[in-house]
Amino acid sequence: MNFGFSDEQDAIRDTLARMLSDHATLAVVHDCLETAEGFDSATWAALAGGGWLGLAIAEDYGGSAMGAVELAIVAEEIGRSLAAVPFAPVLGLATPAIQDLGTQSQKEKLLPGIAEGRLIVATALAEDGGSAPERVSAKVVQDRLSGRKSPVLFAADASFALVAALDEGGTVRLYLADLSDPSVSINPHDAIDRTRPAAEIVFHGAPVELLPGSDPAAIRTLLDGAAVLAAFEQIGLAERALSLTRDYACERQAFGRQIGSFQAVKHRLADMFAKIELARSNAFFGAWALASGDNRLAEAAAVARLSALDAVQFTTEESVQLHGGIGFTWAADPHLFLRRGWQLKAELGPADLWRERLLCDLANGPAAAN
Amino acid sequence: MNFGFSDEQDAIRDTLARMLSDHATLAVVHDCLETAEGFDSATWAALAGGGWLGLAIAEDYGGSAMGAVELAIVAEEIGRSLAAVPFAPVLGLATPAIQDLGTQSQKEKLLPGIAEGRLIVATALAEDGGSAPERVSAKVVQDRLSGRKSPVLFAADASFALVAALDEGGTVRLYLADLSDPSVSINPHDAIDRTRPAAEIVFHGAPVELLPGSDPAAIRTLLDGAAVLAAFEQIGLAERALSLTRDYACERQAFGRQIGSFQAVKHRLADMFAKIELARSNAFFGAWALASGDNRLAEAAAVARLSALDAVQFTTEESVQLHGGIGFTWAADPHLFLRRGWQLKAELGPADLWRERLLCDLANGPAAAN
Amino acid sequence: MDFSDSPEEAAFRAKASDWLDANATRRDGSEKAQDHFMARDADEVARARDWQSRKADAGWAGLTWPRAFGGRDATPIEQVIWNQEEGRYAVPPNVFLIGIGLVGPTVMIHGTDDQKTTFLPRALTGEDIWCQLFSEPAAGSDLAGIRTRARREGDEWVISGQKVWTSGAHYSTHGILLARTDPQVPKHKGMTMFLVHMSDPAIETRPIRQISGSSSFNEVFIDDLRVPDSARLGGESEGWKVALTTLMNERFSISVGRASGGARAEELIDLATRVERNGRPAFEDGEVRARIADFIARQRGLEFTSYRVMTSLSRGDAPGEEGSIGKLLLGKLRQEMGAFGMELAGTAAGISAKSGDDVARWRNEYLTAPGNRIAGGSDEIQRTIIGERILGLPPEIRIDKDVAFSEL
Amino acid sequence: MDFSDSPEEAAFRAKASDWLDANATRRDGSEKAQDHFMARDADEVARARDWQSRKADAGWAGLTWPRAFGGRDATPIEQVIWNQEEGRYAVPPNVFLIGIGLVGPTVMIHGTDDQKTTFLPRALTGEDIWCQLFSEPAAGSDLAGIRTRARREGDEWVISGQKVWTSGAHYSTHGILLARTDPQVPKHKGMTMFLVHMSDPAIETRPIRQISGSSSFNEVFIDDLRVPDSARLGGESEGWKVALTTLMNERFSISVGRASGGARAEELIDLATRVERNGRPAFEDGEVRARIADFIARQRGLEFTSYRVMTSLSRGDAPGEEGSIGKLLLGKLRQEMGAFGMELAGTAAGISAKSGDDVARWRNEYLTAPGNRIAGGSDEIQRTIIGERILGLPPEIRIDKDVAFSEL
Repeated sequence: MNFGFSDEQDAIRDTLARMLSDHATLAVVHDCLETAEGFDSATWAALAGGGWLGLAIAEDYGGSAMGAVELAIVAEEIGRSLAAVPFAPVLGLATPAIQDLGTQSQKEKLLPGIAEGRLIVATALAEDGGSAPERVSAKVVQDRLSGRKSPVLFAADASFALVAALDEGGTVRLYLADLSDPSVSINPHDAIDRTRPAAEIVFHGAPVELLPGSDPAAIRTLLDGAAVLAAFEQIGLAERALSLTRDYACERQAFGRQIGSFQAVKHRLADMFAKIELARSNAFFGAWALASGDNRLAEAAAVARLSALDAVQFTTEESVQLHGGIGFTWAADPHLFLRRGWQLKAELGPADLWRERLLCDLANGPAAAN
Repeated sequence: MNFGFSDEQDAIRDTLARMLSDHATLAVVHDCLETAEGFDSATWAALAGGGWLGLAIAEDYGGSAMGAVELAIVAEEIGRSLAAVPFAPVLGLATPAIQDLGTQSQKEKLLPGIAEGRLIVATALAEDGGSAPERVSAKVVQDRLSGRKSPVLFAADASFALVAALDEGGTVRLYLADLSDPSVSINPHDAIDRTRPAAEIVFHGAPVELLPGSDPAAIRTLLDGAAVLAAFEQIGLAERALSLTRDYACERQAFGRQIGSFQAVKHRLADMFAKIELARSNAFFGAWALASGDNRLAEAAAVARLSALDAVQFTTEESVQLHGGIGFTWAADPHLFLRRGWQLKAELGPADLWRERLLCDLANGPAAAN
Repeated sequence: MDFSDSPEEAAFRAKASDWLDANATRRDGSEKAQDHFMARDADEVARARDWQSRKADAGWAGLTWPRAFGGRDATPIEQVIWNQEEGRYAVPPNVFLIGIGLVGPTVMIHGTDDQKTTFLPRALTGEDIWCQLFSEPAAGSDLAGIRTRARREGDEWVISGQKVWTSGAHYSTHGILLARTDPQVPKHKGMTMFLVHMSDPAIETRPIRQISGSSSFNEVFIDDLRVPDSARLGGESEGWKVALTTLMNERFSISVGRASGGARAEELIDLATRVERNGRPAFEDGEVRARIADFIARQRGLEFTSYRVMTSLSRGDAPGEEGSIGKLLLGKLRQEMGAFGMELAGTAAGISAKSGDDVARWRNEYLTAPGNRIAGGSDEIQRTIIGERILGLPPEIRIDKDVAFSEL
Repeated sequence: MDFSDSPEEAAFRAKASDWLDANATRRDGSEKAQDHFMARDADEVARARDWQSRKADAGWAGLTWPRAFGGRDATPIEQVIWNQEEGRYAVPPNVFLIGIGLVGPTVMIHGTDDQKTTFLPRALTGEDIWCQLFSEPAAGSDLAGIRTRARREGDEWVISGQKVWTSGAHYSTHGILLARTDPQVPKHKGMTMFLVHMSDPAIETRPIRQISGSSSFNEVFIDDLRVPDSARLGGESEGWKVALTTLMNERFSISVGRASGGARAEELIDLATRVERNGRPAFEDGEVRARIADFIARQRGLEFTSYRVMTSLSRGDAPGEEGSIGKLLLGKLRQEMGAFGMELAGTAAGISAKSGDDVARWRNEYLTAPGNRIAGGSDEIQRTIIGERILGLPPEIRIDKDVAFSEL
């Protein structure tokens, strides 16, 4: 048994962390929050240049074919950096969907572009705010997609979208849609985290291609894998928020002392830490289940997500609180983490969806879930 | 508007509190916990002698006909004293049931005995652990009751029981049963709070008398009133647990200081206080609604109960915790409060029942609820 | 124990309501939600002044002030009744709360005759608008840690420093300012209070943008502001005592003040009946029901707690620490309700399709609630107040009490 | 990142399992739930000794001890594997945990050659049973506040005082005892450690009844106990240093130890399918589902956290403060699960119809959980450890550090 990272994996983390701290500073995130665009294309390009976007893509398609654990490390560092980049939709969902469920020609068409950073594939699974793929009403008839998908993140920056829609038999499948088609229109939304611009995409009979492997069970597994990666991203985010708050508690003085010497502050920080570490333990199990193809992936993904959601919400809210008056000003950093935390919740759905996933999995036994 | 007690009401409280502190010490409660009997008959007799048991009984039947606010004060002091006496079943439920819903002859037969303390009327509403009167299967056919009621508190000490059962038309009504009838058998249970001995009563065709006013709406109102009084009893209990813990925090030393000077302890005590005061505010509204016959009684009772349950559970659990090692020893006092808190929850049911009561009342409007 | 108006209270309510009916328009529900104490623009300030002067003419301004100072000697409950009644009308925001509620009573106790004659009438009529220049970047929870310096130069004081979290500073005419006049003594002992003109060019005001996007507070920069010694309120080095009077009156004003908006928990029932959870109406879900019921119970408790506080005020008790209970519980409740509402309104929590939709509404609640947990004394400070002043627990060990401020 | 056994680990597991198969009986589920570290009676102590001596003969005792002292030099993971495998068999409780896990390693570091020769082999074979005489009524969280005095008289020490929370004191043969030998120096500096015989008539042991009704702990009264100077473990006045070694090994033992029972969150699923809530199967209620799912997520997190701790131990890191996370979260989780289970099992919460029913089962969970939140360092102490030692926050202000103990 070995429930930790190897030296090679630690080295990967250090390299990426250095690169991100050069590019994706919190000042850049503040800037992205103010601009209409939101997206931090410079960091995305730097990630591509460093080979990070092709990490999990097979060598044949321009990637380096590393494993799920390495991808989890990248997710955690992206989360920690708060970089305004579409990591979760592109690397967490679109890439594995295309690679594991797509045809040879779909892979050839899209994977190299993803690895090189010149092609963003957005994920349009949710409708009307609900991201459970069981509740989809968009429909494909004769390879033409009609329906509304919302919210879609980074829609304006994407060339393609991975769309969940009903096939003619009424089964949810995944399709690839070219967003430059004139039958596609994009309506921007007002998101709590404007560094991940959200929109509604309306498809009026848009031409799409089916991912042939995307049966419902495969879609669930895809979402479980994405939830594990998202948990790492959430943990990175929560840990940075904690570290920021810890530093503030050591620096800020009141009543002649550092406020971190008061138990009200110290013990709250300890609670943040404990929640984050609990989430990390569950995420580790998720990464192992994802990497090893274990049949406890559904369970592992659900518990990883539930504890990550809890850790992020507690840590980011209390980070604002422990920063005192500064904490609820726009110019300060804590609200960036609060906003991103909600955004990461939005992407794969809130706790109640994952509680049901967990209980159904435990009730049916792990085998039935995959 | 006047949301406080009058000087006369304060004087009533002081008199009762003095009497209780003479009789019902925590040492007596410890003793009751160890004996098979449980019941503190000496304090009950003293309450009768002081006229406290007839407080809400009409003067014609040997009482002093005071109002709901005075009864609430008594409930709070009983709760604070932790006296092992059947206040809630006898004064909170049986007395108002008989007085408001019974016949003249029922009142004559029972109320004077209750006021004098020589007659205990137990309440047998729940079955199989569920105390929602909607879920009753005991049945009365031709004035004969059959069924199992559980838990019934102080069953062994009671002469009569107030029983919820279905009439021949399938409607839940209240009946009076003589427990000395040979068709009645009593099986003791093992309760978390053995100072309120609990049992199952089995009726095998026992002769009963209907309380003619006990239609379902009247039963609900009866339970709402009982919940308001119980909230005061719970608040008294919680406040005593807080006060005990506060004293310990001032006395106990660690690291060269009183532990109450540490924020971890101080702030937890403040949280207890805030929860208790919130519950008290809701209970005040309940007492007013009960006393004035206001149509917001159902809402008031539900919010009073919900916040009292929360205050009691938090206060008693954290009282054990803040007493450190001492706190989880049998010989120490905190667990007496923890146990009694659960018992008070058992008597009228846990939060989920009262949440439903609140939401149904708000959905149907207050008028429909009475 | 009576929840209804006494006969005297009912009479007062009728009188207030009559005058309001004759002088203002009833709200019809179409008004935009807004902070009751903040003006959005100069026009609103002007309308607020106009409304205030009409109230003053008719004897409805400074209700609880003594008659000697132009008030009505009203009870706290009467002030509450007025607030309730006025709340039914579409009136401009009450930008005079600090002047009438905080500064006025402080001047009455600590002011010179000149100060009383100069400032009290003009506060009442709305001619002057006051702000409170207390908090500083390095002195929030620990107010006595202020660093703004006032040096004596002949008959003048020269004041420099920075204040922060100042509501309404940008449209205020006057400010009540706490400054350090003697750094060589322990921190609580070397402060003095001043009454200053905000129009002085030595004062610069900058709005602070909050995480909700709006700006209710300001930073105020003071650079060699010169004021005469007659601007001093109370004795030299007695600023802390004067500040405590202001703060006690702040607690009083909050206790009887109109609740500043915020969502009602029942609104969540409405939302839950309109949205789905796991394929069914959300209001059928046990967890949704449990959380909403608990929110309602807590919100009712806060409402009734404010009645208890008013009752004790009307019995003549000082505005005490009981107010800390409501203060402590309100912010967290709003924050939890906001988060729950946002999540309930859509899996895509926090993403609003159009302004004013459910998500936007609860998101705003969620992003303004953190302010409730900090402003006016953080949750943590409230717990210490409850622990020490109500429960009588031993104080924190203080290492800064007997040391000269300059040595800290 | 690998959750499975490495080839070496798998080989070790097979070897352990083979030996256990040949020497013990598999559990069949009919065994009563019991504390794995406490004997209920003398007969069980005898059976535990017998089992321990057979393990020692076969080389399965003191697994992580160095071979030089009769151990197997096993890795922490191997210890865990052994514990997992042994847990499948109906074996007597491990009353030797303190001797082998805590006292042995402390003697190895601080003991004289004589002490090593005398005590280590007998701890391994189960001949001696040890208890830990550290905590006192006035020294719980603040262990350095102990008052038990040891005075030197010639070549002897005379020890008097009271210890408390001593597991297994009544059947232990020996105790490791921390006493104050110099009250004239600051509290951490005047202590010395001793190894004592529990059979001495100067020692009296009384069981403490807990709120769950059972008695796992004792009070120990020591009245002029005389021991030779050779009973001293480590230097005079170096007791705190020696105690820290013991406490570090305690953390290690807990980290790799068999989890001491406690309910699985999944059991609540089973319960919820059998009982009703609001007229429907409770497991259909959204709140019930939400709470159970969250319990499961937290319990899994604790389980996997223990694997992380083991991984870091097996990499040779000292048993660190990470153990505080599990310690901090476990008690509260058990308490909440107990309360929830009790409530779910019946509205008449806490009232059990017959012993062993659902209510009785969860009530026992609820009433034992408070012990988890206190024993071995309270929740509050764990938060301070995490805050100061892991997060590096500034320490509490200590007023007792540089003052002679006698002056406190």
